[in-house]
Amino acid sequence: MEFTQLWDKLNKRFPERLTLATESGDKQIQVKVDDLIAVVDYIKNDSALAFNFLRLISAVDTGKEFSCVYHFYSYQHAHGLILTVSLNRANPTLPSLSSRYATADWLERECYDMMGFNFLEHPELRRILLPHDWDGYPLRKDYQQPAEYHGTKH
Amino acid sequence: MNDFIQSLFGPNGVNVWIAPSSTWLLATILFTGAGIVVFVWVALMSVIGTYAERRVAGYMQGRLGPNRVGWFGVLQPIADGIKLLGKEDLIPAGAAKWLFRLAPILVFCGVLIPYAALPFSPRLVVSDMAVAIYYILAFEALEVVGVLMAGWAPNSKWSLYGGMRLAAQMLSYEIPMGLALVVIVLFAGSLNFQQIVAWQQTPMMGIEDPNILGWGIFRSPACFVAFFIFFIGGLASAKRAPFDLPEAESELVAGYHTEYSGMRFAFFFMAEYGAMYLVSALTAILFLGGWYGPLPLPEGISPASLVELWNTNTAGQESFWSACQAFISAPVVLTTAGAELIGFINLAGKALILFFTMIWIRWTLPRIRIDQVMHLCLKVLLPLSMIAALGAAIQIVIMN
Amino acid sequence: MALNTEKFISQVNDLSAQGNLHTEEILVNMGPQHPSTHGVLRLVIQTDGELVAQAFPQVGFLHRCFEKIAESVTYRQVVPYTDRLDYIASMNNALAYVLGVEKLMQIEIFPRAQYIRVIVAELNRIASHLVAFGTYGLDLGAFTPFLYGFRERELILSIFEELSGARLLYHYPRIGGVAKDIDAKIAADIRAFIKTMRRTWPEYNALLTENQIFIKRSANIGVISAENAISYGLTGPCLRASGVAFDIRKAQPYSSYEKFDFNIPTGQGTKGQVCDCWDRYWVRMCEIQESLKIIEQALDSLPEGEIRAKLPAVLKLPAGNVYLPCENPRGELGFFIISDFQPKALRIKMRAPSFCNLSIVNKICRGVLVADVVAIVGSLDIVLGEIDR
Amino acid sequence: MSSNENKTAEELLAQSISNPRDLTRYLQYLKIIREQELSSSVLICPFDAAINWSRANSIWPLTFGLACCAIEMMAVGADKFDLDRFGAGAFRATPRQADLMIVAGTVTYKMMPRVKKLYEQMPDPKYVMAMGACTIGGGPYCKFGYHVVKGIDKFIPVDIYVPGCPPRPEALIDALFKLQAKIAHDSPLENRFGVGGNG
Repeated sequence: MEFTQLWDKLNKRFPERLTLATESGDKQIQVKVDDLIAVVDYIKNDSALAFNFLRLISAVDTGKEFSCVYHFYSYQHAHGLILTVSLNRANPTLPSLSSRYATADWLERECYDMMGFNFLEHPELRRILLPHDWDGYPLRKDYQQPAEYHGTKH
Repeated sequence: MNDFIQSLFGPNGVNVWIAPSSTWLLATILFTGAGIVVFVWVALMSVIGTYAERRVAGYMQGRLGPNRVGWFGVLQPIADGIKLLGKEDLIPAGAAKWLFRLAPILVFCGVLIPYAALPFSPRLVVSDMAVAIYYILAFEALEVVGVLMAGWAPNSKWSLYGGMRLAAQMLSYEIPMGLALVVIVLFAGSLNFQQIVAWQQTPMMGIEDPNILGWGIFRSPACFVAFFIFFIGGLASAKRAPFDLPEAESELVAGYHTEYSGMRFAFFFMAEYGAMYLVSALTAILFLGGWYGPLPLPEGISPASLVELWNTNTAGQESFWSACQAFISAPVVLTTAGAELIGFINLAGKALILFFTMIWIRWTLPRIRIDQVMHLCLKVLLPLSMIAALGAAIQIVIMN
Repeated sequence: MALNTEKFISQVNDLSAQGNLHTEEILVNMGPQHPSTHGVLRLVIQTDGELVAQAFPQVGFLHRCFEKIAESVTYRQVVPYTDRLDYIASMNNALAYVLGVEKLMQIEIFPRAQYIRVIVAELNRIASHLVAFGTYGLDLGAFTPFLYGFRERELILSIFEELSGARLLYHYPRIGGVAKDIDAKIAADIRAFIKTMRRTWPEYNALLTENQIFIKRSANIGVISAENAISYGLTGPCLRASGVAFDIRKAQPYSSYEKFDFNIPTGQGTKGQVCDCWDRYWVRMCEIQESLKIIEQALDSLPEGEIRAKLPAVLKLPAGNVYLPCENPRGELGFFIISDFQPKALRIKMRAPSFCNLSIVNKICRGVLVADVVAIVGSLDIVLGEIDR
Repeated sequence: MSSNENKTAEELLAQSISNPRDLTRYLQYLKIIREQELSSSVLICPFDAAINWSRANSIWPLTFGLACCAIEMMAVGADKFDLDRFGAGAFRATPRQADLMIVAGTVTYKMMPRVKKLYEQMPDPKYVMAMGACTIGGGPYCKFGYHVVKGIDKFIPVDIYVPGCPPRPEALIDALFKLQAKIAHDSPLENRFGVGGNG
């Protein structure tokens, strides 16, 4: 299914709550935080869309604001979709998709570990890559490297 | 005093060449000497074993084994041994100190003690017991106690797993292995190795001197099946190849000898190769005709004890030295020594061939799981060995 | 003989319930240093004797801050870092990154460079599957297949040495093409390798695939249903072994893969159920044959022409984002690149196939023996470099 | 081969460093030293020599692969560059039975306490080989790698540094020779009991 048909179908389902991102490259659909769950349920369970494969969750810090980008793909219809959710810098919280896609569990833990996003109702939101007593979220633009860790100078 | 020694060490003690009926002190000295000889033999087996294992593994894997340390890498096991001697004597903090020290000793004794009954050639045996097979199987269980101790003592989870696995494995391979021996004992009619090999020399199906055909395997289909059951049980008892679960390299880090280092680990190492030679020699004697092998034995003289041999051949010699020379050059002694040597070559040759197959099996087959070991031994080998024993009994009843 | 774990666990529970058999579950640390954890993976296993109740994989021991570095260095400097992610198939990682950047720049790549990239990527796939074959045999206790696998892999490494000068991390695919051309000698070496690989492939089968003990240790173990595989985001041989015939080289062809015909091996459950450990192993072995076919076709129809496009010294990508998935030996690997017309990327996020493949370990390791946990993790064929990034 | 007698001790010392496995040349070197009463610190008594020879020729490395260098370490153990030829092929899984810890790959802050604990679990005469640029000084991750330890000699003593990313198998084997030469000139008994050596 071409991106334009996808966009029309989604727009019909969610009138004027979705906006089309303008950058070049892959087409992204901007979604608000509170109707993220509704959109994801729709695109997962609708037979014509059937996005059953959550490919990637990436946490992005564009210097001004945070955004969380979801890549979906459907094995039956062989088409992809990209959703972006923008969050405020002070308290980036968004609902967790781990109940719908099992892979979201680890991917969201990594976003929390790297960028400090707080996913609601995530089964166990704790650091996955960095040691548990590491302070700060390294992928933020304003992150300073720690001087030393457990006594070992940098 | 005489009958006490004879009762202890065998019915026809008279032909035991190294236990002449003399004072108790002489017996102890001679037996410690024999013990040292056997210890040197087990150490030699572990030296040959490590060298053969690494060279054969290298050859089978398309690479060269150790070949730079000394001539063709022959000094490699010696270098390993000295290095292990020089390592730090390390006992983990949480370990049960005494059990930790005792375990390798027990494991090594569990392998060394059965060598007392194992003949190297017709008369070259430490003590020719009437109950040799029973003695060997009994003391092999001592090794298992040692490994369980080694598993529990260092208070590490991996060695605990190794010890538990060996307990499960020992329970499952002992019974079919024992039943496989029952088949041979039924035919040979005795537990003594001399009788068993003598049984394999008796004429069979009209052939007067069945050199190779007389071997245990070809005696009857029951023995043929018992051979394979016994060898598989032997592999499991020596913790080799598909059954090396107690020290599974890829699962349990190093199984029961995870926490052992230095000379204690060397004891486990020597015990493993000692057990390998013990099992292969045992299989060679019971099923492959022992010293009655491909090379024909020269007509040995009737069994006579060393002392009797000494008196007849050195009568009338003044000095002790000339008596020795006369004794050595006496024709009857030469033929006996010749028989010993050829017997030794036959037996050791067969045992080393089985030794090589164990190494060969190790570097080809993957490891099986612990419940599959129990399934194989209890649900497959056990009924098979029972049928073999039944078949043997029926065959004996029919034959006479 | 499938060990009936549910019945066994229930018996143990009601025995302990009656109070006469007090069993305690212990936490075993298959720690970061373990012969069969393929690198620095820590598996905390909650076991009841040999039976595993839970297995919690802990990663992050090799987190080398790739994404922070990718934001701090220019586009061209990132390529050597992509080599060090999945260090067993580094050609494929660099290819995935370079294709993403070229797609964002909308530049045309010469056909010869595309064909060379396909040859080199498939050769590296074979090398990676040989390592997977060897280490999986090592996990089940067979030492010799590991050496056989490395013997063939050395042939590939010598080819790569002539091409790129390095044995393991090549920095060979560059933005705009490849570093060096395939001359006659290298083409002859590749054909010789294809011949030896076809001759020794049955040897591997005789050694491991048809081995009864190997089949008993890997059939019906670690079965992953198709929905579980998709829900946990499994990709690559693990997904195809579950019966989902999805291969990015066919579904979303890149770098002229559409010009070659090859089929996608999927799990049929020949030795046990569909997508048990044996199937994952067998899918990888069949993929070696498929890759040989691709290399042969690519070598035969190698077009003439340039191998590298002329590009400005400082690359400034147009503002925008791109995600181009590629078929890595372990699964779908792609780089989500966001650029805003600067010499350095705003954000580069990498999809690591092993990261998602590993996340299913806790679900399928329940009620199996400790030896099977090792077999399951071995069959998933994970590389810690790309999990921890 | 010119006969060894007229060779000076230095030449023999150099040869024995480059080829410690050759027992004969090593003993000749000792004989010449004893005759010419060279400086006492160089004098190594025969017992030390025997222990050094056995330790040098039977180094059991610990299977401790972290990252890309681990794959090269595996390749060194495989067919083309067989490490077992020098007696160092028996990769032991437990630190208790290993003499040489080859740290092959990037050591991160999360992995650092484990590496230190493994080093402490190894029984004495233990040696550490820092394989690869990452272990020597952080390698390619030195500048921006916030989670990478810049060189393992910050927390464990290192005997041999093997540069390269990843170092070639030949470099690893050459490092093993250097380590063997280093062991060959240790004096364990003298350190332990103050006997032998400069007696």
